[in-house]
Amino acid sequence: MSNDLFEEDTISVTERLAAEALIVDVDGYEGPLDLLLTLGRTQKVDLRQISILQLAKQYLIFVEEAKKLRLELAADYLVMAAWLAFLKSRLLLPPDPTDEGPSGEELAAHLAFQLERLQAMRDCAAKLMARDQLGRDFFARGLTTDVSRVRKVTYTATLLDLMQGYARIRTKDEFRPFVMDRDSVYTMEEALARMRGLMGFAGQWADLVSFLPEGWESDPVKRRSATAATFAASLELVKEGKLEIRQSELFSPIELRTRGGRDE
Amino acid sequence: MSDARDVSQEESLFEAPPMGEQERMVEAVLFATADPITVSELEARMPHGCDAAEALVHLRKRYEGRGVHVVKIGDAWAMRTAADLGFLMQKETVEVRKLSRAAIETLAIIAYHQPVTRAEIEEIRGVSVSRGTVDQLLELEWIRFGRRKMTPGRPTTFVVTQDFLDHFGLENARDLPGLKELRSAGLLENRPPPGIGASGDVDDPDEMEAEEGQSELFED
Amino acid sequence: MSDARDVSQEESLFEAPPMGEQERMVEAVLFATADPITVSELEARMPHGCDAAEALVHLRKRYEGRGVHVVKIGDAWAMRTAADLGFLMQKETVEVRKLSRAAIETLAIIAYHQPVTRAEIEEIRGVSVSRGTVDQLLELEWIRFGRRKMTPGRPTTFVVTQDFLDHFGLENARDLPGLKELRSAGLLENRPPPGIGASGDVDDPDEMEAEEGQSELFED
Repeated sequence: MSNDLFEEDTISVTERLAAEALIVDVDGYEGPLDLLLTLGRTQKVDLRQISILQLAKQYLIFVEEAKKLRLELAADYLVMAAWLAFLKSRLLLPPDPTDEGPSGEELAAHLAFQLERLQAMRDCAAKLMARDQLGRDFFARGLTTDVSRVRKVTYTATLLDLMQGYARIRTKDEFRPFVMDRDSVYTMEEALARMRGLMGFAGQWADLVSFLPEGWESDPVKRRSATAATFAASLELVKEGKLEIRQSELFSPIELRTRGGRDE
Repeated sequence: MSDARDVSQEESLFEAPPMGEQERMVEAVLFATADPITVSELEARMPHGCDAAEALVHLRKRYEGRGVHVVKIGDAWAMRTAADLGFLMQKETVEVRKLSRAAIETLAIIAYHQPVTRAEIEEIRGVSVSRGTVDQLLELEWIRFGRRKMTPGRPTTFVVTQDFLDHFGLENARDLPGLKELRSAGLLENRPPPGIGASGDVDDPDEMEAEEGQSELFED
Repeated sequence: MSDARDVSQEESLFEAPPMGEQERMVEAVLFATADPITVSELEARMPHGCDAAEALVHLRKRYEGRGVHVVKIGDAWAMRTAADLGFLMQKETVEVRKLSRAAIETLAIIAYHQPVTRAEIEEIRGVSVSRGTVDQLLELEWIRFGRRKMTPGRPTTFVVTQDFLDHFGLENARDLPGLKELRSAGLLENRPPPGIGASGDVDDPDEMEAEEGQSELFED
């Protein structure tokens, strides 16, 4: 690459013509690397020995020509042109010892690597497509129907599906705006009314559970609601000074008795 | 294609390939083609001067007792897997599919209201019942035709079968849970407005019939 | 796998069929299926205790030099006609959609550099990869998404598929033509441009993983 530094900044007429000819089908290029690769071929050398400086010049000429012809070049072609112009100056000027960036040679070497790699991939692609291919050169079994998987379809539904299906039909006309369902809700007012009636019988300590209304003990939802309401009502009655309430320890039964009841 | 044949005819100046090679060719063609192929079709593909019939004799012999046989079908030839190995091919996949919503609903109506006519089913579902749905249920043998109704037109009715009961683990169609049970089990998404629930169902003449047949279901 | 086989051998109350019979079975199944089939799939179809891998070795040998070959594709097996007899099959030739130059190059880059990210493909080609190109290769099922890279943004990678290997008659991605030469020439390295991450070659986890991925391919 160091030879490039001393090369004359001239390009032969034929090369110039070739570069101009390329301009006509700028659309035919798959990006700046592809263009560089094509330009590189005019050097007729192994890509490892390619003169990047010369290549950069060719590319810049190409871009200049394209501008003259008012061809719109995609931005990445122009970015590459700017970068190559920078590279060219790096390669031509003696290295600045204070500059910490990569040297022109390093940059040029990387570009050469990229070109070589792209060319290698092109060759690989060609080799790949030249291989014997399935359905063109070699073939799979033509008749595969006797491979059949016997597919037996059975249908299933559960009892739940059936019941939900039925429920869906039987209730579809019963749509109503959402309201809180109160079937399973036992209010504190109800509990309070009930407790007031029962209070007189609670002379001795009795479990809160025994005050739950009938029919609310088995269903867990109802039971929970009734227990909460009864407990709240009990507290209300304690506040009124009509009931006493106690719980011996955590989670043990809550017990109630009428105020002034006798200890056992 | 025709070009290729012309070329191969030109090449007939040379001798036909050796029989072993011809056998390979016949083998490859029989393998790759979907349809049985005649001797003349084989020869049309092979280089000029080939004797496909003889190659077939050799090939057939070569595959004797193998997992694949060379068989003659009419006046054409094909390769087929040996009949005794058919079981390897029949990978039976039983695909279990969920019954469609329409089918489930129709089935449910038949189960709860049997014997029920198609018109009654449609009235309850509020949409027409497709033939496919009923056919599917008949095919599954979950429903069957019941006795005709003594109403004008003498429409045929549907009832559920023993298979239905077996599948759903029911001893009797009357074991089906009633609406109230469904409701208390949380199976009903929409609950009836308070008040309507109890008497509403009964207003429905349809429901009357159900009540008649299945009054036990709705008891608490 | 080998564990499973050991267990099944212990469990088999009945003796497995003789190897000749197993070979016939493998032959029949491979013959009948167009898609490559793995050893475990074969064994799943065969009677208990069969050793499909061994049967395949015998079968492959038996078909050597025939018009039809037993070929290995990745970790699966299939029967394919010999490539030199393709000329007989013009009728069967499927007209493959012509791939664009971009698609062919992208495919080659994925095959040789896999697992490779879109950005890496673009870096190699020096141009952005259009969505259509990738879509076309995905649609052909020649490439698929590989695991994500452990780099910022966790970009997804592309790798080639079994269909790719099957289509191009490759037993393995290692068999790609010229792969070793490219590798020794350093042309499969993902070399960052100078000045960008001077130590990138070593520290870049991306690079590390790419090397790792490739090395798997080159193991023998």
